[in-house]
Amino acid sequence: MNEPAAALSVRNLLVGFGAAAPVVRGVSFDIVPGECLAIVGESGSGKSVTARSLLGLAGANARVSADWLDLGGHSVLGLTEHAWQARRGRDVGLVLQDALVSLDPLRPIGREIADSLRLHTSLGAAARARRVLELLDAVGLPHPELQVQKLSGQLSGGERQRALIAAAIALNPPLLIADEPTTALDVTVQAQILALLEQITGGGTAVLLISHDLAVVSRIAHRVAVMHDGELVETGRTTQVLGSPEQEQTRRMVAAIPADKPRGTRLSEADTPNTPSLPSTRIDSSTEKTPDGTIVLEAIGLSKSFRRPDGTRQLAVDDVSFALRRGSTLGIVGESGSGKTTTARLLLALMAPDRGEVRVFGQPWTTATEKTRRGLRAGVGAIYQDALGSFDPRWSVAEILSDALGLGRQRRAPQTTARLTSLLDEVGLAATVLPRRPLELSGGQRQRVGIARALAGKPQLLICDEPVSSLDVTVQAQVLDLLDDVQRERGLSLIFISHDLGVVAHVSDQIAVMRAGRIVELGPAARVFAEPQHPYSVELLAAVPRLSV
Amino acid sequence: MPLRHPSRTRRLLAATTGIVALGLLVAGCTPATSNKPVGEPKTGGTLTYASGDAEPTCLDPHVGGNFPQALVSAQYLESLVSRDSAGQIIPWLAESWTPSDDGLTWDFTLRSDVTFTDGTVFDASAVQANIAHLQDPTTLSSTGYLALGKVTGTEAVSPTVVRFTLSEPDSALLESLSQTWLAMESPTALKRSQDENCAAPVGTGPFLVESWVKQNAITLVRNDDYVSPPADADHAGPAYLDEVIWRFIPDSASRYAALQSGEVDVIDNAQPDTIVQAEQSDSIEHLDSPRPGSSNRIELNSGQAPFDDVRVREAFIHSANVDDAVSSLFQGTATRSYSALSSVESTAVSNPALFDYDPTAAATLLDAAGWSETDADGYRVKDGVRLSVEFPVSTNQSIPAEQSVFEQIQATAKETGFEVKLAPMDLSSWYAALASNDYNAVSAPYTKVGPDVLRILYHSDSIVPAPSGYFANLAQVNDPAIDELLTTAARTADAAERASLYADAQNRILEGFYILPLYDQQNHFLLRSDVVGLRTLPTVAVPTLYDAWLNR
Amino acid sequence: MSDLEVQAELAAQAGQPDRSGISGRPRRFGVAETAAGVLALFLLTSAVMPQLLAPGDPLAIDPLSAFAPPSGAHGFGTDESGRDIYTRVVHGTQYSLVIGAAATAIGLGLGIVLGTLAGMLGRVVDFTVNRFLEVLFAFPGLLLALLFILIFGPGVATATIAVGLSTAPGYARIIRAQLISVRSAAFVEAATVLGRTRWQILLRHILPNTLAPLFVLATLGIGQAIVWAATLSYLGLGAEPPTAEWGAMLSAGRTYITSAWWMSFFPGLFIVLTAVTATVLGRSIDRRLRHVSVPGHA
Amino acid sequence: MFRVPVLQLLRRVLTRLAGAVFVLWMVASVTFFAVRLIPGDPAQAVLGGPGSQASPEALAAVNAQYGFDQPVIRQYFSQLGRLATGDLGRSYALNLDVGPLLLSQLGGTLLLAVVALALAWLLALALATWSTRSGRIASRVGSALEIVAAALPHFWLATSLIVVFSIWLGVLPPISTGGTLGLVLPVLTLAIPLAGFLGQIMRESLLRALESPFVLSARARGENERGVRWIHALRHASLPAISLSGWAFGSLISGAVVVETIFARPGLGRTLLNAVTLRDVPVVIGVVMIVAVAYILMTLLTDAVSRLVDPRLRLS
Repeated sequence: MNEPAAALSVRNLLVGFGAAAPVVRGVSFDIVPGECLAIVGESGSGKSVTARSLLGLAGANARVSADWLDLGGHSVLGLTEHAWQARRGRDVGLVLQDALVSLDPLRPIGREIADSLRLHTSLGAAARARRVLELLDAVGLPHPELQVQKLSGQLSGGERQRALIAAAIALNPPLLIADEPTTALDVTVQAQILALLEQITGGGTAVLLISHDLAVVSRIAHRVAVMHDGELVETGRTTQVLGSPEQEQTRRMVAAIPADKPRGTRLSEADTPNTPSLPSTRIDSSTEKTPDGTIVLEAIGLSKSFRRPDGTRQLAVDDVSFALRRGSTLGIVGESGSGKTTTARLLLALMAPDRGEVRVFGQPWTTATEKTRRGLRAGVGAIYQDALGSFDPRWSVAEILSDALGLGRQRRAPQTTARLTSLLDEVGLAATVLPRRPLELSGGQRQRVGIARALAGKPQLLICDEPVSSLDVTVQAQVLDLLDDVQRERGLSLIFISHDLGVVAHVSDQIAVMRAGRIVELGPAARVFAEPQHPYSVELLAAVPRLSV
Repeated sequence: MPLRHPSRTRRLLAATTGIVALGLLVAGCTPATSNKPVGEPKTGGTLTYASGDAEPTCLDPHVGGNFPQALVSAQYLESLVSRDSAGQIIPWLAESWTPSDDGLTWDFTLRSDVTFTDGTVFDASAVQANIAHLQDPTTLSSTGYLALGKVTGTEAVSPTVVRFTLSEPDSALLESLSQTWLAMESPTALKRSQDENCAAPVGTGPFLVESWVKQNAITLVRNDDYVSPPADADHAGPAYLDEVIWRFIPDSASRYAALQSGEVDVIDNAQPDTIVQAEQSDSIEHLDSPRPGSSNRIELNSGQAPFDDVRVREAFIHSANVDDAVSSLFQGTATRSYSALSSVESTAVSNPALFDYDPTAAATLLDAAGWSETDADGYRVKDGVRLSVEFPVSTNQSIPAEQSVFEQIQATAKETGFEVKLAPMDLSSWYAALASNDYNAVSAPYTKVGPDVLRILYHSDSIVPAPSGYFANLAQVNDPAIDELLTTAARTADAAERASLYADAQNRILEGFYILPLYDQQNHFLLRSDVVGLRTLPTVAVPTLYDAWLNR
Repeated sequence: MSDLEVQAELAAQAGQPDRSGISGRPRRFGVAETAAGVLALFLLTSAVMPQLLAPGDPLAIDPLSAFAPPSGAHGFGTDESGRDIYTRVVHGTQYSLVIGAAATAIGLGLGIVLGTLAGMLGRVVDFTVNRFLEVLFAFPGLLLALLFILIFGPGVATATIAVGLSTAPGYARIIRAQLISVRSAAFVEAATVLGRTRWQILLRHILPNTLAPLFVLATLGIGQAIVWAATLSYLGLGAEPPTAEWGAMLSAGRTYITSAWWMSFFPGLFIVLTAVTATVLGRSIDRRLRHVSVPGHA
Repeated sequence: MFRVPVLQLLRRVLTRLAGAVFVLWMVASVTFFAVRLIPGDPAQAVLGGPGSQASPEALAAVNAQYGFDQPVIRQYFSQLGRLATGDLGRSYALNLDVGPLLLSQLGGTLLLAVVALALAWLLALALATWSTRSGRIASRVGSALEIVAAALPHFWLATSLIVVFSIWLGVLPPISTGGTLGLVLPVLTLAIPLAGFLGQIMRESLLRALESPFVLSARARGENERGVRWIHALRHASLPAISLSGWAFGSLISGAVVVETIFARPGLGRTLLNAVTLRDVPVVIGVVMIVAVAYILMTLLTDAVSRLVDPRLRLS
């Protein structure tokens, strides 16, 4: 594939830091104009380091070597910093994740976008201003003349990301590197940004897309390179790689995508090192689950508003009602600001609703005093997105769990250890984590400890607020499987809150779609996923990352 | 009240709490002139003087009356009489004076050619106005007021003759009048509000106050119409200097550094180590001018235990190694004193034999006095009470070297079994400690011209506190014989007889072991070598810049 | 912000995981930390067993060898009364450390009371305490100390209390902020969800997490307290000679600065070294408290 | 873009003003009642302290003149009334009206503080910039310099500077009496420790900013090192240091007490120390009030500068 016209050609790239072993090894690929190549890998796979090395931005203590590294037909190996500065922005553009921090928050976006023009052209101020407006228009930002003076903080996530792209393509560089360009965005916005990148590719620009999410890249990438542990394990046309993955890592990532997978299908492979005891026999037990119809949790006309800084009130949750039946899962899906987290806090009685009430096990919950509620709390567990933050940083896993078991913080008693070990066993963790603190655990391990803590009180009801959002896709798959397992084993009822309709659809019996504080659609998961009624549900569904193979 | 206002570096600020001094009589002096003039004096230039004392709150020395005021006001105010370096009273604004035979009236004949710098004529009525100003309670004069204690009235016999009427003979009158705190000011100016007068008093001196920027500097300019130098001045006519900048630099290290760098030309309150340095330097000269009045001495409170026993007082004096302390700390800049009076006073009686360092004798005396036991810490004990000496030290009045002397006395007296409890404190607390009689030893020097200072310090009347609680007889000497000698001396006009009365009184004081003399009240000036002709007035030992000129 | 808050902020930043993200390993003892450790050991020995390091008597005078420059016999020279400055500096450590520690304890104690009141007792108290702190902040440190000394008279005890008082508002604000951030931390909510009572949460989560960082803060604060107390001694409002307190020695030495620089140099050096040691150690302890061991990979 | 509705602005200004008045009122009250606790008779302080030989008549006259014979609460309100009209009363010891006296001292201290603050900023900025770009050793050296500088007591530093620059080298005057040259050592004395503090916080935030994604973005656009620093990083790095400047100003006033005394420089600090040792209550209250006002103004100023540098603050 070494076509002479390659916008970027890399052979045997090796990147290391200091004296440590190289973190990127033997990476080789080419991109031709008008092509989109996606490098996909999980956290720590070396994909971002690769991207930065291509711009000469791997850092002062980085060792970069390659057989060749050609940008637009010119070798850029061993360029001086000064020579790099002349090329960056002109020959190659970079789009980073989360424009809130990738655009200088103190400067108007117009200035940020104009910087490339100022650095690489002799355009006057007026000409630059004109070009900035053109660019903003080109990336689909409405009313450019109103936007140029705004700070990145004043824009929505999608607008910011468009502005960041505008800055990167200001000089029409032949190559655009986009490092996780859609990661922090809502799915609908994510879809729009991907469309924009696709459009840029269509214009003849070579795009190198870096992502952890196979489903995302499958939409626009012509070719996919899967990166694992610093090496490219599989490269090929998108359809081919995703349709019939040849390598273990690729297969695992493809399998982990929850969308379109029926409820109860395992997403992870049972033999992952962290889940030694998971019995695989439960995979096909989904049909045995029989909700008995008892309502364990009921929200009745919940409303909650907050004061804005300017004194007006914002309705965060607006007349929300639903009921959760024993043994079933209710998924609540919505984008940021839809009120789903406030709903979770109301359900946990961490705040009182302005109107309406929540009843748990048929008893008053939000209207009761905390003292009476405390008696019921053991029956209601919670799992949080930020597992780390939900643990006292001073406590070890043993302390956290024995506290949750109501055994106090003593760790030495043998029966305590036994109960802790069995609890850890249930969430697929070895007893070796007991003396460690949450800070020393991986993200997946933390969430497992979080689940163990929630299970410790033998709850009948679990409220999960974005439990997998900050996890890599394969880890997410493991955690989702785990939740599924414990629900089955214990006959739990679940409230599952997420921004990801794909995940929600995979785990839920019922789905509530929230928007601007209201539930716009509520129904059986299969039906909502198959034939959404509300236009917003339709839009959400369309944006769900699925493998388009 | 004590007049010392040395700058304690560590105290950084010498407070100016109301201070007093008075004095009378004639006494011998050592000459104090900076250096021999080289070549013809040059007119012109600005001299910068840096004082380590606190900035006065009022430039009129009638108000209050402390040493910092005297230092600066000697440049623009003049007295009726002065004193020469031999201790003789000499004419100044008064050409001559005659006491009556009974000593109750004094006629002063004034110079007729003198005008104040505001144009007011200096005459008998001007003198009257000044005396009235000093005696007016609303002036809040302390020093001048006390000095005029026996003056009951004045009378203008003629424009050039003024008569003082006294309630009883006052052998110290001329000495009192020679002090800067009783200098003559323009009666026109005195009629202004006190605030105005304090800001710029008007006198007859060689300079006049041009401006005073508080907390920064006083600017003095030459009085071109000046005609009235004292009889012992080096030249006649106006002063040589165009201008004098008078600054206040309380920090002694900064002050000396400023002199070294030439930022200032003259500094006062020079510390021993800088004097030693200066004496090895070609560019800086030293001028030593001990103050008149009392010597610097530790007073032992004979009014309460343990110093109510003369044997304990004597034992304490023999237990203190003062000589070594003074020589190491003052490095030869101060001479050990064995007298109650300053060495500039010709009537001073010195008795070194009484004050030798003799721990053996001290131990014997203590044994005899009943302090024969010793406790675990090595201190003497009697009836279960430790031999302790409460020694409040005013950090405003005792320079660091002096405080170190006390520390060394503390260390040597410990060997004999005295527990000296040094308590450094600020002026207010110090006065409070004295007023409440919470002391066994104290150092409180007193500046005044002439031996009449003895009456203030050792007459039993001075044990009676003023309304503020202060009393001057801190040794609490209560000896009718001494009272009699001092009262008689104050009324005795004959110089020889007076001197012998004071000598008797001093001997009784020294032999009663009421005081441990240390050295004269230190009053050292350092000046750039190109400052020529600077001298101190032999009255209260303040410098006069009248004869000074800049050889540059 | 106050200097304390700066210190706290810097300590917190220094304690965060390595920003480069490449080496998450907490550093071994660096040169600075080792030096600070040795100095701290020296200072602590000086404070507890001064005789071990300097067998002489810090108050023993020897007028005949006054003003001796540093030499073999007198490493740091002698003062105006011939006292050995090295001996005095070593013996003076206890004064400075005790004053520094006591002042910090007072400031911290007051800060804990005020901060806890503000952070725990609802809006009205919070508002009141906050206004009170604002008022205290309008008095710069030395001003507050001077006012206090004006009322209660100079001396070691009042100077110590004065320094403590003037640092209290800084501590109070840090404690309040820490309390509020801990109070709203996710793990506190998690404890509520587990059915823990307010008191259990306060005692087991909020207080330990608020107060643990104070140890570090106190270490940092001692350095500054020693400097402040020395300043007051220097102004003649604290310890008095011949006490071997460093500030008092320094101010006594300043008189002789032109002829005997060593008299003020060495006490000053020890003040600076102590403050630096406290800062370096405080940050180091903080880093170690946060980094128990290598954080794992997600 | 950042236009705030007029009413809202007015409300904010009024709130700030009310807060300022409250703080001043409390400062005055605290000081008033605190000085009541000072032992000793104020009338005697007026007459020159306990060492004076004031007569009972004079004491009575002073008591009546200054109102010391009035009930405390009445004195409190009359004091507040006078303060409200800007009358700071009359010094006991200096026999002067406090207002004009302090006003004449204010300029010197402000000049000192402002120049020192500016120099501290420059030093901190220079050190932070140098030590973050010149490698690991420079970074260590910079950090060590900052920690040591922050630990230097003013009085020791002042003395050392005098010894070196006035006594050994003889290039700078050891006293500060108005000339520009005389300002150098006092300003250095105040600026160096402060630069240590500012430098530490600036360096930390500079490092933070240099590692932030927006700097990476800027580099990816081809921005050079100078541009990265001056356009992006330093602006961010200066924000915490700006909000620290309010405190810094207060600490400079504290430092001025020492520095003005050592360098024989007229100013509020020296006046205050004098007043404290003389127990000159009106002057102490006056200085405290002026410093409080200055502190409040400084806080407002740092807020304003922060808003200028950080447009985000203008939005909320």
